[in-house]
Amino acid sequence: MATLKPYRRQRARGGVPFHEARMDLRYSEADERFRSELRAWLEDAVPRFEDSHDVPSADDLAGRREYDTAWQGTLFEAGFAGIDWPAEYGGRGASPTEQLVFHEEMARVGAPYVGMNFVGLLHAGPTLMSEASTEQKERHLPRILRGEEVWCQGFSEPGAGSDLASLRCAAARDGDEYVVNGSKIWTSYGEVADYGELLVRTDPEAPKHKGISWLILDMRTPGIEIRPLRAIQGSIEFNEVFFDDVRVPVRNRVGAENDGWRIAMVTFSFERGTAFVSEMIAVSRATKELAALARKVTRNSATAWDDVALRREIGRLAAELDALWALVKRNVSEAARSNQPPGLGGSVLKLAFTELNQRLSELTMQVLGRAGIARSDIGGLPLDDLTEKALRSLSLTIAAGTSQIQRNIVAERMLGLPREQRTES
Amino acid sequence: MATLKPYRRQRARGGVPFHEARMDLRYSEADERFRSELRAWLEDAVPRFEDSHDVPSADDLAGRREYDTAWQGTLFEAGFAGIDWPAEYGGRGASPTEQLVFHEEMARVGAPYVGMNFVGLLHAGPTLMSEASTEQKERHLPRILRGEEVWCQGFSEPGAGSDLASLRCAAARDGDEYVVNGSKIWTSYGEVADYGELLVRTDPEAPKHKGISWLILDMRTPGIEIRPLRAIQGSIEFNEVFFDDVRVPVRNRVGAENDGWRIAMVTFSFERGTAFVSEMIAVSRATKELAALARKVTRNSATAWDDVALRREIGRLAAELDALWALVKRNVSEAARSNQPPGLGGSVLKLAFTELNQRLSELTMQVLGRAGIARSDIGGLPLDDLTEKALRSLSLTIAAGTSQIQRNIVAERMLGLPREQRTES
Amino acid sequence: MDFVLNDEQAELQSAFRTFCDGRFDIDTIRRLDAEGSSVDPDLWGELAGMGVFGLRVAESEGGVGLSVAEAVLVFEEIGRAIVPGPVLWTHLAAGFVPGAVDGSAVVGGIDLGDCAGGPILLEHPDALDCVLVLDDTGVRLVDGEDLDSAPVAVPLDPLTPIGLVTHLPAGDELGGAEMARRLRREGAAFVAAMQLGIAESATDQAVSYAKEREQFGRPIGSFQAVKHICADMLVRVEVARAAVYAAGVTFDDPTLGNLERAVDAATVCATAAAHANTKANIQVHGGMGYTWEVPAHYYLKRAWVLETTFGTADQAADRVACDVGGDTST
Amino acid sequence: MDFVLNDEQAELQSAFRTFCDGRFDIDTIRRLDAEGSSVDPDLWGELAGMGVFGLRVAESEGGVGLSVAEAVLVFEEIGRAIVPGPVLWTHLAAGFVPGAVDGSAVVGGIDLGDCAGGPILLEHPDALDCVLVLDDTGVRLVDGEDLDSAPVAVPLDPLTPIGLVTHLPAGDELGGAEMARRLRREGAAFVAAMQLGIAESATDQAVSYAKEREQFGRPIGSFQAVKHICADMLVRVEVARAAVYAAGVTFDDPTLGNLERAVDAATVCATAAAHANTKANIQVHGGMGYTWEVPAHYYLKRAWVLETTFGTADQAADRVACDVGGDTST
Repeated sequence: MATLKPYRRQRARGGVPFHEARMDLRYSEADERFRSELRAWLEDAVPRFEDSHDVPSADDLAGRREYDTAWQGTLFEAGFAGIDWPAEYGGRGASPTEQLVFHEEMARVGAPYVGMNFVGLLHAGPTLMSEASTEQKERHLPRILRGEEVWCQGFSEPGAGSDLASLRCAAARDGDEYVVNGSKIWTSYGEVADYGELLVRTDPEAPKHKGISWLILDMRTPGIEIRPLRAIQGSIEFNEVFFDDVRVPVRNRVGAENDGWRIAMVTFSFERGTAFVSEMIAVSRATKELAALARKVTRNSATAWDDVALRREIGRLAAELDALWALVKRNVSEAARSNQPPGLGGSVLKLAFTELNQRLSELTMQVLGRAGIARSDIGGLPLDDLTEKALRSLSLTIAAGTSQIQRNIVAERMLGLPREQRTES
Repeated sequence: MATLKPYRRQRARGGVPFHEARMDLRYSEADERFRSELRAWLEDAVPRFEDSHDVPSADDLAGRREYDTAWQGTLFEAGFAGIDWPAEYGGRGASPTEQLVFHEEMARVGAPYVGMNFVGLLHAGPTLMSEASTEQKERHLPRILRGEEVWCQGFSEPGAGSDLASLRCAAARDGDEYVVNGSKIWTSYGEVADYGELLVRTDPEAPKHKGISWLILDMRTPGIEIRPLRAIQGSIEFNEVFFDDVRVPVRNRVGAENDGWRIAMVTFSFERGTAFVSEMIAVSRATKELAALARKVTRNSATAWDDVALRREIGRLAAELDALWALVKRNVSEAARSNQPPGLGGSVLKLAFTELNQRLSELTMQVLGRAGIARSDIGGLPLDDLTEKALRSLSLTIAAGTSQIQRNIVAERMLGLPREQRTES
Repeated sequence: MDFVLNDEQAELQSAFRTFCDGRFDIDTIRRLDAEGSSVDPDLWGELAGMGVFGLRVAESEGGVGLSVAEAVLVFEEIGRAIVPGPVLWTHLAAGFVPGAVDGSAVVGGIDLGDCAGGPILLEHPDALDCVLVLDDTGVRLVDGEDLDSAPVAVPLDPLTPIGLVTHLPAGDELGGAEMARRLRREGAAFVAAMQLGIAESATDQAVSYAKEREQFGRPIGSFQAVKHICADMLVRVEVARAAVYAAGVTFDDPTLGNLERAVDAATVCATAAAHANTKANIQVHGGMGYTWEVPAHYYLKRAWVLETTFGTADQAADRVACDVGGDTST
Repeated sequence: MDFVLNDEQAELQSAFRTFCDGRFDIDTIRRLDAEGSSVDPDLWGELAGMGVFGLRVAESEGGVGLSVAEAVLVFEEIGRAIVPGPVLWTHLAAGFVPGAVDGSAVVGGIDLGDCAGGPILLEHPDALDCVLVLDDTGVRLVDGEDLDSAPVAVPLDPLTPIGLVTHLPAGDELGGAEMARRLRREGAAFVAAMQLGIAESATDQAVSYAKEREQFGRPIGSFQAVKHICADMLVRVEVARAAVYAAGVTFDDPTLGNLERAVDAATVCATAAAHANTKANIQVHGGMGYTWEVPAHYYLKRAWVLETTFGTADQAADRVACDVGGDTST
C-alpha cells in the first residue's frame, strides 16, 4: 500500500539534520551576524548623518541630490553599499538574503531612503553588471556605489508607454557617434542626473523590437532640453526630455547595436523583482501607524478604531502584507538558489502590492475623514505625509508597467494563455 | 448677462401646471386606479388560488406546469394577463407604468411567480407581437396569455454561447418543411413546454449573422430528445435538446428566411429590459429579510447586526437597490415615451443588478455563518431558501449574456469605443 | 410617472452646461489654480447672473423659482465643470442670508458634524463675507470678520483653499435643529449631484482618451481591459444618476417616500461613482493621468473633498441599514 | 533562509498529489456524491495507509513523523482534490484518540466557537466513531453512539453531509483551554492549506477551459477579460501560498514570530483566494460553470463550508487588527 513514510525516512538516511534541510524562514547565522554589524553601525551613523545634513524639501532637487548622494557615500565608506554587488566594483559581494536584511534594518531605524540613487543602484547598475563591457563597468559601477554618479531613465516616450517597443527616439550613426533626436518622458531627476540609460531606435527599418539600442547618455551633452512635469501630489517628480542632435559616442552603447530591447528586459526583471522591498517595509510601518491613528481620531463619540469595518480592513491589509513579505522571501530564496534575477514572480508581487497600497491609501483617507481635505499637518495629524502618500499611490498601478500589462504578462507567460492579438509592426 | 430665468418663465408661460410638466416619479391617477383594482382582486384571488393548488416541489415539472399555467389562467380570467399587451390578443392594452404597478402588487402580496410562463410572456410573446404574421400571432398570443401554451427557448448551443451567432443547428429546406438537425442547450422546462422559439441555420454559406432563421417549434414533433442538466443549486433547471431530422413546417418560420438574427436581437432587448423587475422586487424584500435575520442571528455575545461591517453593507445594497429601482422607472418611462422596447439601458441594469444580487448572496452567507453549511431549515433559519438563492445567484452574471459580453455592449454601443477584433466568419 | 427630463429641464441643463463650458473651461481652472484664487469676482458675478445662488428662491424675491429637482441638474453641471468656490453654501444661504441670492455676499459654511472630533476646517476662507455654522442644535451666522482662521499651506484640492478655524464666535442664531437638518439634507443632495457630474466628466475624459490614444497599433479603447473599465464607469454613472434625480424629485414631492433615505441612497451611489470613476480615469490615462498635464487629478481631488461634505457615504449607508432593519437605536 | 520547498518536500507533495489523482479523481467524487457516501471504507483505508492521519505522529507511535510545514503540503493536496470525509479532525485527533492514527477510528469534531449562537452542526455524522468537541474551556471526546443528531436533508456541499446535533453529552475531558487553542490553531492552518489547494485547482480548471473553449473563432483565454480574470486568480493563489507555508514553518519554529498572527494571515489570504477563485472559475466556464457537468460547483461549495470551519476570515482579520493596533481589549 502506498504510504508517505519513505519521505521521512529518506531524509533521516541522508544524514542531513532535519531543520537545515527543510523550507525555512529563519535567517542564517551569517545573515544575523551581518544584521548585528549593520545595526551597530546604523545606531551611530544615522544620527550623525542627520545632524550634519538638513533634510531638503521635495522641490529642492539640488539639495536632494546632495543629501541622497552623501548618504550613499557614507554607506560606501562603511562598507554597506551594494550589499549584493561584487566586491570588484566596490560592493559587499554578499547574498540576496543579506540584501534583504539590509532593507529591514534601514527601514527599522528610518535611515535615509535610496532616493535619487534609485535608477543607478536598482536599474542601470544591475543592467551594466549584466551586459556592459569591462571598461563601462569599471567606469560607472564604483561611482554609482560611492554616490558620485546619479542616473536617470530614458525609456518611455510620449507615444510609447505600455507599448514601449514602439519607441521612435532615433540615433543615427555618424562615424563613431550616434546623433540622437526625439524625446523621452518620465525621466525622474533628469535635471540633476549625470547619466541616463537611454533606449533609442538605431534601425528604423527593422521590426519594432529589433531596431533598438541601449546607450549610456551623459546628461551634460549639448542639445538636451528638459521640461519638468508635475506629479499628482504636486511636486516635480519627472520630466519630458527633448533631444536635438545630441551626440553620443558609439563606445557608450551597451551590448550590440540593435540588441537594446533584450537588455532593457533585463532591467525590467530587476524593476519588478526587488524594487519594492523598501516600499513594502514602509507600507508595513504605515499600517501600524494607521492603526495608532485610528485609535486616536475621534468621530462623533467614538474613535475610527471603534468602527469594525475600518478596523477589519486594517487587519486584512496587515495580513496580506505579511503574506507579501513571505512572498518576497520566496522570491529572494529562488533568486539566491538560481543566481538569476527575480523572474515573473515580480509581476505577481507588483499586482498584489500596488493594489494593497492603494487600498491602504483609501483607508487612510477614510480614517482621516474631513481632516484629509488639508495637506498640512494640523491637529496633531500627519496630514502632509499621509495625503501625499495617498495621492502618490495612484501612480503605482501605472508606473513600471500598468496592472493591465502585468496581468497580460502573468496570463501569457505564467499561465500560458494565448497571446493577445496585438499589431506588432 | 446670461441667466437661467427664462427656463422658469417659459414654463410659466406655457400654462402647463408646474407639477405635471416636470420629471416625475409619481404614478398617475390612472395607474393608481389600476393598482386599487388589482389589489382588491389579489386580496381575494391569491388565498383562493393557494387554497385550491398545492405548491409543487422544484423537481415536479408537470406539477409546476400545472400550477404556473393555472395561475396564468386565473389572471387571464380576471383581466390581469398581459397588462401591456394589445387587447386584440387578450391583453389589457395598458401602459408600461401599469405593467410596473402589476409587478409591484404581485410582489407585495407574494402572488405566484410567472414561472414556466416566463419565455412565453417575456420573450417569445413580445417577439411574436413585433415580428410574426397575423396568423401566427392569433394562433399563439391568446393561448400564451391564457396559460394554455408553455414556451421554451432554443437559442444557445454547446458550441455557441457568448458567440451565439456561430450557432450550427441546421434547418435544411425540404418542400414546405425544414428538416432540423443539431442540438440546443439551456432550454428551461424543455420537457414540459409546448413550443420553442428556435434559432436555426438556414444558409450555411452566408456570413454567420446572415444565415439564421427564427422558427416556432412544436415540442411534440418526433425526433426531439431531451437531456436534463442539473443546475448548481441541485435542481433540474434546463436541458440539452437534440434534434434528429425534426420536421418544422415552413409556415412556422417567423419573419423572412435568414432574418432570424435581427429578430432574436428584438428578444434580447426585452430580456435585458424588464426581465428582472420581478426579481428586483424579490431582492428588495430579501434585503429587508436579511436585515431582520441579522438582528436575530447571534454570534458569540452579539448579533450579526452589531457587526458594523455587515450592517453597512446591507445599507449599501439597499441604497443601490433604491437607485436601480429608480433606473427601472426611467427605462420604463423612456419605453412609454418612445413606444419602443427598452434599449441598451437594459445592459446597464443587468450589469448592476446581477452584481448586486451576488453581493447580497455573499452577505447572506456571512450572516448565516456556520449554519449555511446546511440547506434544510433548522434553528428557525430559512436556510433552504437562502442557500438556494445564494447558489442560484452565481448564474446571473452568465445567463442571458455574460457580464463580459454586457460590458462589450455598453462600451461599444453606448460609449462608442472601437469594436473588439473578433473573427467573424 | 415620467422619470425622464422634460424638454425644459433638458434645455435648462444644456444651457447651464454651455455656460460652464465657456466660463469654467479647463484653461480657466488652470488659471485660477495658478493664481491661487478660487473665487474670481467676475466669474462669481456671472454665476450670480445665471441665477445659481437664487435658483430655488421665488422670482418675487429675486430668484429663479426652480424646484430642487431642477437645482440638482444645475449642481450636476457645477460638478462636471468642477466650478470652484463656495457655490453650494451661498446657494443654501440664499433666501435667509442677505446678499446671497445675488452673490453680493459670498457665504461659506461649516457643518460641525463633518468636523466632529477633528480640526474645524473652513473652505475658501479668504473669500467669505459670512459663514453658516451647522450643528445638531441649529444654524448660526458668523460674520467673516469675526472668525479667525489660519491658512492651511497646502489644501488637498488646489481649487479648494482651506483655513483652520482658530476662533469660532457664537454668531447669530438663524434657526434650530430642524433648519440644520434641512440644510444638511439639501446640502447632501447637491453634493451628490456634484459627485454625479464629476463621475460623468471622468467617464467622458476616459472614453475620449481611450478612443484617441494608440498603443500596439490600435486605440487603447479597443482592448477589453480598457473597454470594460469604461463600461463599469458608465454603469456607476447611470445608477448614481437615477438615485440623485430620484432624491431631487422626492424633495419636491415628499409624499413619494422617505426623503432622508432617498438622499442617503444618492450619497451612497454618487460618492461611489465619483470615487471609483475619477480613479479609473487616471488609470485609463496611464502616466499622463497622474500629472498636471491632464485635468484628471483636479476631478479626483474635488471628489475626495466632497466625500466628507455633509456626511460620508458610510454614514449614509449606516442610516439606510437602520431604516431597512427597523433599528431606531442609532 | 530558504523559503522554497526542498527536493524531499516537493517529492512528498508530488507523491501525494499522484495518489489523489488516482484515488480521488473527479469520477470518484461523482460516484461518492451519487452514493451519498462521504467516507468510503476502502478509500479511507488508503488515506490511512498513506499516513495522512498520523502524518505528524512520531514514527515510534505508528506515524510518519513529519512537521506541520510538511503536513500543510499534504492538506493543500487534500483541498486540491476535495477529498471528502473528516480527514482533518481524524488527523488532529491522531496521537491522543486511540485508533485515529491508523484510521481505524473515524473521528469527527465540533468547534462550538464556530456554531456560537446557532444550531450545532456535525459533518459526516453517520461515519463517525467518536467526536471531538472544542470550546473555550477545553477539549472533550464524545462516543459517536452517545450523540444524537438529526440528518439534514440537503447539505450545502453534497460531499459534506450534515447532522443537527440534538443531544450532545458531556463526554470525557481530554484537555483544557490550552489544548483547545492549539487544536483550533492547527485546524485553522490546515483549513487554510485546503483552501489554498481549492484556489489552485479552480485556477487550473479555469485556465485549461480558457485554452480549450473557443468563441468568436479564438480560445476565450485570448480575450483580455478572461485572461485578466485568470491572472488575478494566480495572484491570489501565490499570495495565499506564501501565507499558508509561512504559517506552517512558524509552527515548526515558533521563535520566528507570532504564530497566531501567522495562522490568521493564512486564513485571511487563503479564504479570499478560495472564495474568489471558485467563483471566478464558474464565471470563466460560462453556462457550464453552474451545472453539475463540470466539477466547478463542488469546489465552490467545499470552499464555502471551509470558510466557517475553525473561525472565519473576518474573525482572523479582527485579531490581526488588534495585534497591529496593540489593542488588547478584545
